[in-house]
Amino acid sequence: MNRGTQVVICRVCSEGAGLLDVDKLARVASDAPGVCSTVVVERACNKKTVLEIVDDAMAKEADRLLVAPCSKKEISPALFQTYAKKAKMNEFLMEAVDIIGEVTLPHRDDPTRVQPKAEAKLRSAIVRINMLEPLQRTEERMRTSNVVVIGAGAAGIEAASVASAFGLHTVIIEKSEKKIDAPGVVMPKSRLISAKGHAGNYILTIEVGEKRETLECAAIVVASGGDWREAKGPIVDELQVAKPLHHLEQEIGEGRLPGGAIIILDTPDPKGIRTPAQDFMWEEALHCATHIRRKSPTTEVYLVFQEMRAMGLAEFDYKEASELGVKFIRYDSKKPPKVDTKNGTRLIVTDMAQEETLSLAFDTLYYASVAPNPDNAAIAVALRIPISSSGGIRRGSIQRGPVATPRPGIFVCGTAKFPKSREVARLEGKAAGLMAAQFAAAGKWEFGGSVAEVTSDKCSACLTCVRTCPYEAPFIGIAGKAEIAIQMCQGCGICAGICPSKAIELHNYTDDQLSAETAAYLGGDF
Amino acid sequence: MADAKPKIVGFCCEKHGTESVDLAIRSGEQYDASVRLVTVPCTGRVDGLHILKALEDGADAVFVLGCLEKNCYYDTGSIEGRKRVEYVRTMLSEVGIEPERVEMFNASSTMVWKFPEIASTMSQTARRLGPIEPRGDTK
Amino acid sequence: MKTGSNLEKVFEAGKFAVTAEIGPPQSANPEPLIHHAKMLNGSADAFNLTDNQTAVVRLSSIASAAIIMKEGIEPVIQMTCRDRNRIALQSDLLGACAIGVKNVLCLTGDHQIFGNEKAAKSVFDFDSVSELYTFNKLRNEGLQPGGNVLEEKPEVYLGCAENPFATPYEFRATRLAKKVNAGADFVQTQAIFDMDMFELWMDEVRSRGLDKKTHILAGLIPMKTAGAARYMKNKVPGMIVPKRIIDRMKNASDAAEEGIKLCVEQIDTLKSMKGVHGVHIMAVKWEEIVPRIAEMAGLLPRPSFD
Amino acid sequence: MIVAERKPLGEIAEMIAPYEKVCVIGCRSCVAICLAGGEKEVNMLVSAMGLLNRRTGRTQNLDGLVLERQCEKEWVKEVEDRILESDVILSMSCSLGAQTIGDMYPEKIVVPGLNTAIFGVPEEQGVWSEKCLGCGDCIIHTTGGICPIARCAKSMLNGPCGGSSDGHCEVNLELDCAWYAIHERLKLQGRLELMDMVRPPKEWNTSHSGGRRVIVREEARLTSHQKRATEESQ
Repeated sequence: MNRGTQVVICRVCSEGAGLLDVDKLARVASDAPGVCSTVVVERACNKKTVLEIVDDAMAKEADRLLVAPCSKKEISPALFQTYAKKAKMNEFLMEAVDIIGEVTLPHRDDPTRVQPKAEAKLRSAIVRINMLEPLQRTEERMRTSNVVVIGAGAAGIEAASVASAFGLHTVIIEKSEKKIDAPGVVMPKSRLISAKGHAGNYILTIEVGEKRETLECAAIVVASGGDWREAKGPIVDELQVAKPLHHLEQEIGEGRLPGGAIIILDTPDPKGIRTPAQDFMWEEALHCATHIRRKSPTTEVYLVFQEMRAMGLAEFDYKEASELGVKFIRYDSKKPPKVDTKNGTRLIVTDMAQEETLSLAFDTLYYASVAPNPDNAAIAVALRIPISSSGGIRRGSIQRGPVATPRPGIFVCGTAKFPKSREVARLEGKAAGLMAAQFAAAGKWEFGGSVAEVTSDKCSACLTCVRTCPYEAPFIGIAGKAEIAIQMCQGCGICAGICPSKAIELHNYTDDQLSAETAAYLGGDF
Repeated sequence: MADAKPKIVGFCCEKHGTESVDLAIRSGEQYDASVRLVTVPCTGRVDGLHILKALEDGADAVFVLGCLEKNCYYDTGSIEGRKRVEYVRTMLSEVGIEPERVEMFNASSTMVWKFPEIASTMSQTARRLGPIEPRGDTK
Repeated sequence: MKTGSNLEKVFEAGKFAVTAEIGPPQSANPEPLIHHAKMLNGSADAFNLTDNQTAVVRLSSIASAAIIMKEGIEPVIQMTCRDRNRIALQSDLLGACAIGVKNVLCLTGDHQIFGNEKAAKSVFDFDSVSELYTFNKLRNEGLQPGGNVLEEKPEVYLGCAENPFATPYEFRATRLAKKVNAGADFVQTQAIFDMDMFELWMDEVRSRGLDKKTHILAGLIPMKTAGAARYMKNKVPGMIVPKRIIDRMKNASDAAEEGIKLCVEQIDTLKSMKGVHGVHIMAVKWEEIVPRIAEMAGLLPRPSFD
Repeated sequence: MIVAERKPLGEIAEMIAPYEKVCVIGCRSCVAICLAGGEKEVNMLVSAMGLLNRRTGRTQNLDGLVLERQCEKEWVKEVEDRILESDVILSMSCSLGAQTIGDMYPEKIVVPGLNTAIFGVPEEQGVWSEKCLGCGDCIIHTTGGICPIARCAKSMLNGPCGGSSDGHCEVNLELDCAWYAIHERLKLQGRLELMDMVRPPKEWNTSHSGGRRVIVREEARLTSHQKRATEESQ
């Protein structure tokens, strides 16, 4: 199986900083066990050179390749591609050891240690490559390229439009009966019940009215929005004259102006659950306040917020609002405003800046706040995606994209995550639509490679892996032992690191491989 | 006791961890050559055993560098990594070895200052504590 | 008449009974007991001698009883299930009866975690209900749980405790019913601070007719300081102290006097409460105040049956 | 299942200090599941002891291995050579495994690496709670499926006691009061009358109080005719 490693050392890059002795490095390589060929070349990325070293690899029957001294990202992809094609080398047996990045560049100030450290690094890289397994990646065809969007709010419609423009069929699941103008199919009065399958091939069960339907799709966009129903929080419940901010927007849109003094308050306590300061209403609130003062300069307008930040162009609105005499009152979330119960049209609030308790008379109070969509929990359970402590759908690492959930093929945008201004929600909808469309349009889902595998004999079926894996890849199979669904496995190795019976290994990052590589590196004395 | 050339192992995740290291290096930062980086896909892959083995194999200090906990590429991986590190530290305390030889760090790919800081912290710790060997006061 | 104990006589005579509590010393010195016995003589019908209360090691309840009996006052011994299995409980019951003890209060007992021997192995072979059940069978039929029948049955007046303020509240009267069914002749309640809540419990008790089947002594703790009130509210599980009581203690110019006043007021309320047959005053570490409270509450002199 | 907890390494180190060759034996059964004595813990312990020995400047030969079930002779027998070679056995199993080895090799010193604690239920990953004391006479059909013997700090049969505070136990306010829970469960099931009955004293002779218990299933036993020849029978 392990025939031998060819080590290719590139002189141009190695000698760049004048700190490395390339010939000595080459001797280290050729003395190392498992190395069948050591080639020092002027420039490894040169096409002609590549062909020469591939010939050498084939002649020496090398089945693995280690290139020094830069990282795989910096080496011409042609080098590895040619190997894969001509020498039929497995992609998992070709690695690069980044001596420049890890040794030469950061230790220029300590030049005597550069050479011995580079040698140790090379030795450990050789130890590692000798232990690597040739792995395979598998692909699965997507049975459909449909994109399903959950929620027909601003973000959802935008997502469907973008995916549709990409040439894909889109289906919007919307719980209300409202008429939606969006491309593809819109299913009103419907909601997600459960989901099966994995990226590229999801099978959803949808409840439409009384019936249940099955829906296959390649990718999913969650745009479930917030809870826009009207009763919000204890303050608002006490008041007849309290309305959500979108009522004010509507009134303004219809050319009406509310009479009397107005307070716009970010209710700190919607439904009794403390939520962080909500940024999504800042712009809307500013916009309404300036509009009213502009039209009716005698109307008192107070903006009572825990925090108010105007971003981008909204800065102009803020400036205008101040100039027009909108009164900004900032309060501490620990001291939320109270309605004067003896006189139901006064709001008692302590202004943080002045440390002064104010009693504001008003005629109408608009609350600028939204609670998370109560359906989020059910959506998260069905799609197996995480939910945040504030009740929104939690996105995955930013490295996966700003609208990605940790699960491949499922994206989230807009207020489903956390209250967003309409503009931001639309933009996120676009992004999610695009990412979902690109994902679905690929037509195939590739998986495997460096994934986890269970040694059944050692498994105690303790469920630790099943409970800990963020992707729900491990499951207890029919033999009563853990197994890994490789379509779900993303190769993080959390299960391998936590298994109390040491029954799980992550291919090419096994305990033995990691320990041997570490020991070899520690073996160097520098 | 101070060792001019301590041995420090850093298990570094190949997502934010490695990217923060790369960024520091490409920005010209210099750090103690005693640091030996071993790449893991995610700090959740790190087993307490890897850390203990590294110490057995001659490391004076070991650190684990992963993504920020709220922004881990593998969602909960760096939280798992921290728990493994904490457990090893408990074990070390129980056998009378300084737990500060083992540390967990988190960085995002844009925190250019973070890795040099980590290397310097660990290097100082390793130099201060020296190798794990019989102390003068042991009978 | 089951035993002819003084306490039983008071109840049978339909008088409003008074019991009080004496905490035995944490030493082998009997003097504090003798001192308290002398001082308290005549201020109550019987005196409880706690059994290693809150799991703190003290001079034993039965030995204390023997000591105060010499001073001519009647003891109620307490027997918890924490430290004794059924062999020791029965044996101690027989022993106590033999030296003339007539009243026994059956308790499960505070857990050892609260005391000064936290590493102790607890017994809990019985709980208070099974203890009552067993003692009742012993006195009525002479029948031991193991099947043996005693030749001489112990004559003993059986009491229990009940806490109207522990959860689940709706079950508390039922639990008293269980104890009455198991053989409790009288019950001393947990200290009452929330009189409204006690009244609710009494409603339940009366509706089940329990006040006709057993004698209820309402428990009271006179407080010396506001701190004591706060402590009981925050630190003693199953104790409810309303804020107004704490405020009253806090705002008083002389907290001890206020505590006495409060206790006397409570006794006045309880005297007219249907089904309450007496009070049980637990003056923890303040035993000397009992005669004054009894005096102020118009409970003196105590009836005599000689 | 049986839930155990690793002893502090300092205590373990003291127990094995006098010996040169230490055989550390884990178990893939209960103690692996409760993360106390599986292969991972065995390996980590061996490694940590190695570091301790380096710190104290001594050499000690630590051999780590894991059995399928340490409480069964057949599995133990498989590693007999390694047991016999060692000076001491550090059992990373529940006390049952440790005693099985001890009974099989009476001349060998066996030290416990774990404290065997409870018959517990994993409430969530990493949390186990005690729900049975093995009293030998299960009554949970009368208590709403909740065992008062194990879950009440005073093993009461006629609870809850006066310390039940907001449904919590007076001994540890973080724990539920078992009898409060029983009351609520029986209420839910419409069987509150079960709370009314006076439960007479429990007969503890089915528990450990009746002496060490041995459970025999006659029809499962092998007759002398069926039994294979073993070393002991020779």
